[in-house]
Amino acid sequence: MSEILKSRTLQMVVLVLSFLFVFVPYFIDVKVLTDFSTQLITIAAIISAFTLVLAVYSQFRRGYTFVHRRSRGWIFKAYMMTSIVLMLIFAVYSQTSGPYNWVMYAIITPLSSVNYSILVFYMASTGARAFRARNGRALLLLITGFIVLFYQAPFTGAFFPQLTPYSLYITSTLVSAAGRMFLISVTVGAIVFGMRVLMGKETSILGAAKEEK
Amino acid sequence: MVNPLFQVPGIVSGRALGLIFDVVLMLLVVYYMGGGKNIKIRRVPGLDAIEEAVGRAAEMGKPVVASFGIAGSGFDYWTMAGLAILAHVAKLSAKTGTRLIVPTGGSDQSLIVRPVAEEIVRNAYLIEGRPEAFSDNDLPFLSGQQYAYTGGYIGILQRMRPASVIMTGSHASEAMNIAETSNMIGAITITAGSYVSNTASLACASDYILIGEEAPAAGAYLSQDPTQRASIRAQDIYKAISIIMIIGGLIILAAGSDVVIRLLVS
Amino acid sequence: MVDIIEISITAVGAFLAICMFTTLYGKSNPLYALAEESYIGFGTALTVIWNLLFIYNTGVLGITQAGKYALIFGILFGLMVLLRVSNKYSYVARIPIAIAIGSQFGLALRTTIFTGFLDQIRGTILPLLTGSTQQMIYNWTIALAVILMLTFFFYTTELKGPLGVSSKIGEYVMYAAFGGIFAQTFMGRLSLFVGFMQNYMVPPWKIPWLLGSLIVVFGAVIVLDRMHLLEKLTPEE
Amino acid sequence: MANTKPAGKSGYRYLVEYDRRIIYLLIFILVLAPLLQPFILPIQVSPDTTTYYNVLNGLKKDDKVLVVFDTEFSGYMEIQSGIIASIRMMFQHEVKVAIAVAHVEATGIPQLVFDQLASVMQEHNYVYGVNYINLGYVFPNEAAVAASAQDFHTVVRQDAYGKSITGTFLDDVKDWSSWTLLSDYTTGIQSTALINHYGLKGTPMIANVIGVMISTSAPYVSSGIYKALLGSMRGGAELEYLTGYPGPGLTAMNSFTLGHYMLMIAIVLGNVGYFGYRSYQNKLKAQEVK
Repeated sequence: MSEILKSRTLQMVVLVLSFLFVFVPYFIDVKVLTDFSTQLITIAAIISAFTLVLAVYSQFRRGYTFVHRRSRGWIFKAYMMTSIVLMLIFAVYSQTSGPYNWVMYAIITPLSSVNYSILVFYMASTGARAFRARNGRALLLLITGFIVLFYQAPFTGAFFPQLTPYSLYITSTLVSAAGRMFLISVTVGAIVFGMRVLMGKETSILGAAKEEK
Repeated sequence: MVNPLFQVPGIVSGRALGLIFDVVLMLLVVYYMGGGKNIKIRRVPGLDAIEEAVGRAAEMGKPVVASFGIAGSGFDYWTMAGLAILAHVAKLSAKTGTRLIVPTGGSDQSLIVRPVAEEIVRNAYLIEGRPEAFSDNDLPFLSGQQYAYTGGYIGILQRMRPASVIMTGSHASEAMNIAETSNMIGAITITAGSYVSNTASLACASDYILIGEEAPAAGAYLSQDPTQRASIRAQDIYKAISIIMIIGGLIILAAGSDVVIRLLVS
Repeated sequence: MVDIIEISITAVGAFLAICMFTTLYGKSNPLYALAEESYIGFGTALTVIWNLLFIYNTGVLGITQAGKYALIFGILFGLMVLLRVSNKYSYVARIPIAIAIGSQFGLALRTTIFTGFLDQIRGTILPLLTGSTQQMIYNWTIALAVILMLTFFFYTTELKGPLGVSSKIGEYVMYAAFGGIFAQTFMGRLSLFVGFMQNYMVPPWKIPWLLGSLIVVFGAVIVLDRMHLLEKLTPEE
Repeated sequence: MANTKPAGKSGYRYLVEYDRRIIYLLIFILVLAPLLQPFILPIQVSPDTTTYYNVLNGLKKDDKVLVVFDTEFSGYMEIQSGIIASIRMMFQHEVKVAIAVAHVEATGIPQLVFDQLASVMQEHNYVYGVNYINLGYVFPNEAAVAASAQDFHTVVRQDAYGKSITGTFLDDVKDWSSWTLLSDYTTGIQSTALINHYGLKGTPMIANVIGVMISTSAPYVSSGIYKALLGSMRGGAELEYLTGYPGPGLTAMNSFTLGHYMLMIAIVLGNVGYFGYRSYQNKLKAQEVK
């Protein structure tokens, strides 16, 4: 039994079958198959939810290693682990009010917004560095970028509306064309990649190396 | 809505052509992987640079940080492509005895991807005969929240100052945080953007960038197996088909018929 | 009247947020670590809560109330995955993981041919000879740009002759597009930052908390840096 | 594209190699200052926003609109001016509004919106369950979106407060075809799912997207899936301007202008430095050859 379960071939067969049971009913209108594919997707989502235990286990083990070794700054890991436990206790009490809500609004949402909005600093310093007319490509990048930036500043439009058609031309043609090109390129790449996975050629993604028997 | 040009009984309306294109592409892959076809592939600098990046880390005695994305939809093709690249990085790291850090997490759906990534890295070290060099602690789980993951990732980069950062797979907006921090600490930065606006920004911030299909094709490109590399030919054929369809469609539409558009929604 | 809870939310939020911003200082520091570990800790708890609720609502209630008995397999397989922590039985987890890979991969790939390929071709087939002059210029540009850029992405054919020319132009067009996209993205990020700041400035009683945190946190980081204490106080990895 | 670091001494060098923290500091100041001291500068409305405004203006009394908050809380900060302005227009046209949420962090947003629009709702006699409803977190994944498009009531049985939706205006809603309009406020979480299962089937859709999604969403406008697109906070400000209710969007526009101009100046200086420094180095080389 264990030999069968260990076999990479069985794993591949299960993978391919699950793929087909989700993929095919999308095209072929047979209610039984469609229902089955929906169930399978839900089952996969439940399996995924269970793996949370593995992730948290590993997180605690890592944190414990730091604390146990008394590595520099171990106190931060101890604090991290405490906060997990604390929040779980809060959640048992209530998930719509009280301390749980406080943590949501005082810690989670501000920190999430920071890491999102901090991108403007990174974009600005990247732009200032990359937009230098070193060669033809960089020059084009610079010209279009500059036009669109100038147009986007809301004040520009009110006093320099002549720029508007050029910027709109760039954003409604080149930008959307690049989006299309990107999607077409990725899609063919993805399907070919998918096929290699199904043919058992991309075994590396299962963690199996060729040398493994 | 445009009326479809044709319908196939038993096939959901509007999905027949998609199915045909899928099946034909799959058959093409099978054909090209049948072996015996010697196909030359243009160099992809971003993929060639991976070896250099790991090599530099080994020389400097510093770690490599590689990630497969936040896997917002679980095992989609971006994540899978990221895992394929991770497998390659893990192999190189294990071979050169370089420490590999793989930040994980970032979404609820990424939970199931984590054990797979762990197995990939563990096996890479096992095969190179250095199982003791692998530690589960080198795949820190940084919660299922996208930006907590980002904060943790950046913290790791700033404290550890790795020699190279190889960030591929299903990264979303946090990719720029990581790429710019990586640039700031002077690491070689290899990235792949999973959508076009991300790619444009990353192209400005990274040393090397994988654009579009270069990431999904990485597994085949990096394997020295000629049959796998031959499958990339199928991608080119489909791009040629798309160009032909666009040109044909434009001419036929200009001539006053929307037959190609109706064909495309069939 | 603003109550104490609202003030504490603003005060702690502004303080931790500014701590997170210290990453811009470019050196690892303990205040950043504080914000980082707070977020990871509480964030992980959220992951735990939402996934347990998902298992309960979809799995357990699905079986007991909605009568979807097939979901029993979801729970069974889920438990099998947990055996990964065991050295001896970790292989048992391979099957459920294969199911997850297969079905999620299938879900991702089944629509992509439409949204990523056929719809994009259809969207590029635009009238070239009818409509306003402006529309015609737009349509010509889009069609040509897509075709030229696609030729840049041929990997298995040597790019010479006409293909070489068109791929070269395609590459240039792509960079021109990237410039426009970069600028648009910059606007998006700028609005996020502005929105974030507005959130801590409206109503005005919040402003002192924001400015106070800015001064205290960045002041502390700069002072610690001058005293060469940043390194000593930052956790090691 | 790695940073080129020329060596040698020249004034231009400082324009090429400077501490990037200077840029960070400038942005902080230029964004913060106009917010502390607000003033209204004139703006221009883009054609996209006008189209969006016209779609909402075309709504009739008792049309059914499905509003989806498909965003994290951070995304809400960017598009809140668009959200408030759009939903205000819906209420003014007395349409029936159902709000669905597609991210945990967005569950609090409907209440924020109702609070801000309380006076409009009162003016047009909005009654919960009859004219509007908050469905809560009903779109956690693509499967839920797909199922709701096929048979709405299999997925949605209760509202956000746990009350049954039977007896509300949703009784008439069967599937994707029951909606006059689907209005998505999105950072891209379920936007593709909504397009696949609603837009592609024929539900008219409009979207208010964050800045980074403008370019990726543009093809959906040209292919007709989106009837109109409102881009980022700037689109929101323009919509505020068109509707005649100034809000957070319009006050933010000064920081916007200054932020953009700063980046442009940094780029210009960077190029001056780059070329100045290069010619300086060439001169040095020429001297060496002599």
